[in-house]
Amino acid sequence: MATQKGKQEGNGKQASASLSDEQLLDLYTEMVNHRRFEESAARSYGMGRIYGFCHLHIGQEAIASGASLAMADGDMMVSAYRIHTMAISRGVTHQEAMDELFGRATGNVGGMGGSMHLFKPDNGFYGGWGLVGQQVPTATGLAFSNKYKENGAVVVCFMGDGAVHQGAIHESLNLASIWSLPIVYIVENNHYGMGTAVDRISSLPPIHRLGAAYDIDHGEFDGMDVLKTYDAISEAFERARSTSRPTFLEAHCSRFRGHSMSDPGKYRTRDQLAEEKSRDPIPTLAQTLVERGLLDDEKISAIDKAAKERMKKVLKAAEEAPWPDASEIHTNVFAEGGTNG
Amino acid sequence: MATQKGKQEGNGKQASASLSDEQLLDLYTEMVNHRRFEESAARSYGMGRIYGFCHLHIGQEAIASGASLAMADGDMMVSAYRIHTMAISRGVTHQEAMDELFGRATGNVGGMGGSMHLFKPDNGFYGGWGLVGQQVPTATGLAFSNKYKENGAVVVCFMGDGAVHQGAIHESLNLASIWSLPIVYIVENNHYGMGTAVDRISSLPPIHRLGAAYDIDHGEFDGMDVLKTYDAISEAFERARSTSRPTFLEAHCSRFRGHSMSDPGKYRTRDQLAEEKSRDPIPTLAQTLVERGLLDDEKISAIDKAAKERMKKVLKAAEEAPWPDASEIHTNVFAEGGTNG
Amino acid sequence: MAEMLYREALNQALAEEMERDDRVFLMGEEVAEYNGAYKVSQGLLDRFGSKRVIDTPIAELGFVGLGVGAAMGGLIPVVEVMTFNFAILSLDAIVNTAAKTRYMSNGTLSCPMVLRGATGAGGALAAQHSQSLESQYTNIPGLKVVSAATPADAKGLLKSAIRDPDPVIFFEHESLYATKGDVPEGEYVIPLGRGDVKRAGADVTVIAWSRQMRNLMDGVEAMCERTGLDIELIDPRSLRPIDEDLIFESVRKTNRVVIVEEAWGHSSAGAEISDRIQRGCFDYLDAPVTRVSHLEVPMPYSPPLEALVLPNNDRIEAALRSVTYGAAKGGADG
Amino acid sequence: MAEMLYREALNQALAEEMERDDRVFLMGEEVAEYNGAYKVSQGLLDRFGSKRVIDTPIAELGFVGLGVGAAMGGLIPVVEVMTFNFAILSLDAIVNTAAKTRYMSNGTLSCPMVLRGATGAGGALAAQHSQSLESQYTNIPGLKVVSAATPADAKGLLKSAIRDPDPVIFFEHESLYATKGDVPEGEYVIPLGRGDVKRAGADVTVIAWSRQMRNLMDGVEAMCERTGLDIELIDPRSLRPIDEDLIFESVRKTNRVVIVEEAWGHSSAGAEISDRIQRGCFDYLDAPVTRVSHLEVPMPYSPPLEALVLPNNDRIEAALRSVTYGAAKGGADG
Ligand SMILES: Cc1ncc(C[n+]2csc(CCOP(=O)(O)OP(=O)(O)O)c2C)c(N)n1
Ligand SMILES: Cc1ncc(C[n+]2csc(CCOP(=O)(O)OP(=O)(O)O)c2C)c(N)n1
Ligand SMILES: [Mg+2]
Ligand SMILES: [Mg+2]
Repeated sequence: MATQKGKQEGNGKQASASLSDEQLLDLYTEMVNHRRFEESAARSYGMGRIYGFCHLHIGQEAIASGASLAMADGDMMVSAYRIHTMAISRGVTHQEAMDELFGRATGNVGGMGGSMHLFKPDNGFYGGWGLVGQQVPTATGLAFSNKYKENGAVVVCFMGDGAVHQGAIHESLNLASIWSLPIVYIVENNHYGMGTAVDRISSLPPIHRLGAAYDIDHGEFDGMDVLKTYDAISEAFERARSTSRPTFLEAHCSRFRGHSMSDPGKYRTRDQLAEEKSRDPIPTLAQTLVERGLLDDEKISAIDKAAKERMKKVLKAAEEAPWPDASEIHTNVFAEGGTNG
Repeated sequence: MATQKGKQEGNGKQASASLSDEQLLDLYTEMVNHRRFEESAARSYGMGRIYGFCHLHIGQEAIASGASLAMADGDMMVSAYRIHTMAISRGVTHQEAMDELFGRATGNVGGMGGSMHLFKPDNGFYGGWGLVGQQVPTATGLAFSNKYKENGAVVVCFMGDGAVHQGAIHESLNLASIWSLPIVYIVENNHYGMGTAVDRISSLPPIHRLGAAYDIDHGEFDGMDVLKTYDAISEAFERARSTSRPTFLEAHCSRFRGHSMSDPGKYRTRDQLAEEKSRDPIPTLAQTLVERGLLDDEKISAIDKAAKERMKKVLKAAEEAPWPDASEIHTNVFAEGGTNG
Repeated sequence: MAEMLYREALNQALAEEMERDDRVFLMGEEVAEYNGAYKVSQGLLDRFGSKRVIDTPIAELGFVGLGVGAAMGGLIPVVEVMTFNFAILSLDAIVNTAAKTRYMSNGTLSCPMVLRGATGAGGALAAQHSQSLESQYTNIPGLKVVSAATPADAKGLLKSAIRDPDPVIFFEHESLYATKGDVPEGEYVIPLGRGDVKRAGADVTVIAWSRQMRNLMDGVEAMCERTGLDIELIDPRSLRPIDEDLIFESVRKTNRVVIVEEAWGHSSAGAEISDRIQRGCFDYLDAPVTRVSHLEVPMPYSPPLEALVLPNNDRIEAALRSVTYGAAKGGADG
Repeated sequence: MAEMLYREALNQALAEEMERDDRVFLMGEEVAEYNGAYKVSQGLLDRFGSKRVIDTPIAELGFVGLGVGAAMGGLIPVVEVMTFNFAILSLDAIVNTAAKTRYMSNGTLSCPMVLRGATGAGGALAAQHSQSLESQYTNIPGLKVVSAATPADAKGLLKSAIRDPDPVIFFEHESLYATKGDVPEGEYVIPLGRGDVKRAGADVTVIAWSRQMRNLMDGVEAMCERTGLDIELIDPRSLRPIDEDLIFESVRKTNRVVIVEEAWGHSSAGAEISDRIQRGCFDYLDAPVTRVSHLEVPMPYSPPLEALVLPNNDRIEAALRSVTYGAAKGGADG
């Protein structure tokens, strides 16, 4: 990156250039698994096996995988409620994730959290929060704790284009800037907050320019391209690690499904959706890997087939998984147990 | 002003150039009265006649007077808690204001509000609010109501340099911009929020540039010069009236006293304070009016003497004013009366 | 009378009041083009136009605060919060501003607005989306707090709330929007502060509101059967002001009370009602006032756990047995 | 034992805990260079440096939320809100995040933090600066809520709050900072959830906390004299969890209770205590639980009105006469 506190223009280095063939193939496989996981969740939701709200990341998988790959041990990821893929990229197994969505005792958090509240702090995944914007001060505090402990860890914090207008974001950006906190904020700009197109409720576009107001480096990237995603986030991580300065990035992306399972999505035309789908991150990466001779049609279908089979097993096991015991209701309200009324 | 949505650079017209001699003298007299009122309040506070918190506007009188002069019938002013001068500029009498500070039944709001909560909506003064930043969404809503009613009225909303970092400001600026509300936001940048110098807690400076993030015209002016204040605010009012666009202005100013009566003010050196006082808005205007032949030493002391005498009477009457009746406790909780428990 | 859904009754109240008074407008997330997250505002954008039906950014403090200011400016805002879990972000505008406007200004300003939206548990929505936070408002003088259990009440109370000269907090229930009931046509206005006997009975008073009252209404005959008790169902409908007279009259008749509340019971509206009854009916109570509330835990996601955490028939009937000292039939503790 | 001010006792607790554990830090408006708006943090910046004593912008949601995240990250934040009137802006971070962190994460995350600051009426501060908003927190499972009446309690409770593995909301009183009392030196820790008998008595139990308890302690002998009653003063000290056992024991002895609360009584911690007593001590009560609270109005500025709005001796003694059915001396209604 050329100038501090200006626009992040790319630092010349492309982190993705040094990814090994194996890493690239793993990335591809992970994204395919993400897609199949989300599709399985959608079907299970339709069959009444998943409850409540369920927000899919279909179309945005590159962001989960690219960000996770940029993380080192000890780094932390925080997001809102559209998090299955992120949790899985951070090491929650497909089984643990699906069991959680099914509300089972064997789920990632024992059936207590569900789709919106996955956590795996041991692997740097810090949730999983349901109020729009709420995760941003929290993530800023995690960055504060890392700086306080001088452990070199970096936090990446996601928020939606709809979330950017919450006051909590303004307060957090100012705090991160004045205290030079090692954090990378990423706006997943999928152009909609539920049914509301971002340009109907925002005076900001381009959103990333908001960083400038707080003297924070900012930039944008194509969130439908996992390598560009990885490059941009790696650069920001590098800045956080070397200078402890925050970065505010905007990822241009699309969600191919409704906001949640109950959204008929009438606010987009068929054509618009088709156009968005033409930039699907999975074929985009496949294309690159085919060009590099790492993938061919056969391997592509083998990966896909394996993913489908994996999800079949996962769903079967999830259905058979036990419900949480009623006694769990009273644990984890407090450390010492009991509800302490 | 040259460009929409850019920096307010002055529109070439200086509204102050067309002020009549009488208006200029009135302005001067008003500011002297403000000063004497605040000094009287300080003394009365010291004598235990005024209670609770009491925030003086000494040093910042030009902002109250300049803004009020820019207002037309139906326009509205909203501020925080440092409001004696503003309320008085909007037609609250010195007696009503002082009686209110004394907690008397004859006070501006019958002794219910005190120093921080003065109101005179009939003359466009809408308070008078104690939580830092809270008046900003409220004022934005008043602007919304004016636009809805198409009454052509403009709202001027003040906030402190400390208030700017509240989330409510971010949310309000975005709303005012997307809905094109006729409102003029003015940050009274007196460099301190209580004992905290603004540059210790802000990544923003210059503050007014925050407007740019929201596609809002912005600018700054010398809030120690009432004519420049009037010019800048008039220009913003004109924009609001002709285009219904908001403006975000920063007034550079100084408060010569502590944050409130209990602040010893140790965060400023004597020299620094002396330097600030050298830009006192009252002598600054006097100087201009002397140059224009409207004032001389004699007139200056006559105005001052009259102000002092007025305050003496005001204080005496305030002391003799009746306390509110206990029955007042239960009125105005609801329109229909009663506390409706 | 026409049979309609709770959400349709709310829609009708909104439409009628917007028709009646130009100053009334509706604002909130997804209320306009999307027709409302819960479809309460279905068709209103088409009917009243974008000046009066307004989509907001996700910025609860900003747009609720803007509503407060608009009310002071002479309009009558109906501000929809998608759920009251989110309204917590806007409490400064409500508690510190709206509730105090008339008082602090000595009556020179007022704040005639309605803050409305969904409360309660919508079904496996987990800890952050299932709360009943009514007591954040019932604690505050200057606010009126309303909660409707049926489509008819929803209509009659919302119309009153909109016409009220002061801020009214209007709780709808996420799980009631699709419930049905008969609703009077046209001008049907229920005064705020007036409760309702949803079933007359002689043996025990059960006080509940919102979804918990609806559940009771739907199951009360079977519950009377199972317990052998003639249950009187009292719906206060307003949680502030509370219709003490109606409640006391019932308790003085039955001498036994169970309060069923979807919220956590600690420092809640239910606690307030209990406190008032033990004082107002001290000599009439044959058993202590007994309460059934949300268990004192955040809401777990897993549906079988949620069913145990919410008030349910098992817990309500145990309470009925307890206040009747075992006179009620059934149950291991009976 | 050393005699010191309430604010000094708090300061000592902070200093000792910061000394004891490097993870403890203090953050808030004016806590560092200004030494605290109420001087609770006097000298701490000098002693512990700017890494651990941190001035924040005026951005309650941001810095309280940052504290919540820092706690999840392994630190022990003590976050000062200048007054709890302002903390209302940060409730999302506390109610929706901190209180639910351990539960939603199935115990993999925790949030060991203290949110502390001034509550109550500080003297003619008017409607927005005089509130006692404790019930916004006592309603919420996952939070512990503490309120100290004396310097010793302030020290012992704050030390416990800082060591507690979960979020604790710690209410100091704006009018108590300059009050005096004996405070044990060094390690003095009062377990959360444990109440205290501030005066033993036989005739009537008066339950109060924070400044209202302090006022009672200061005036109780005279009040006993005036009323002819031997008053027992019970200070729960924690409002959640409440020390039911201690309260019930006292009520079972005196058979009469008055709850004195500076907050509005509607849906308050006082209502909760009343509800529990009427159930837990049903057969022991000779009179209904009676309450004295903030009148149900916003606080007026004018001092003579404020004195009437807050609980005062007149209203407390009227309540004492009422629970003793006139056995108490004095008063027109006696
Ligand atoms: C504070 C708050 N307000 C409203 C909601 C309801 N809600 C949930 S998601 C959402 C849209 C968010 O859009 P965006 O931030 O763009 O994220 P995306 O869903 O596109 O990933 C809304 C309004 C909420 N959960 N929290
Ligand atoms: C929400 C909130 N937080 C904190 C306070 C306490 N407080 C009152 S005034 C003030 C400083 C405000 O500074 P600034 O905005 O610069 O205004 P000034 O006093 O300089 O006019 C603070 C922190 C408050 N009243 N409200
Ligand atoms: Mg979006
Ligand atoms: Mg300032």
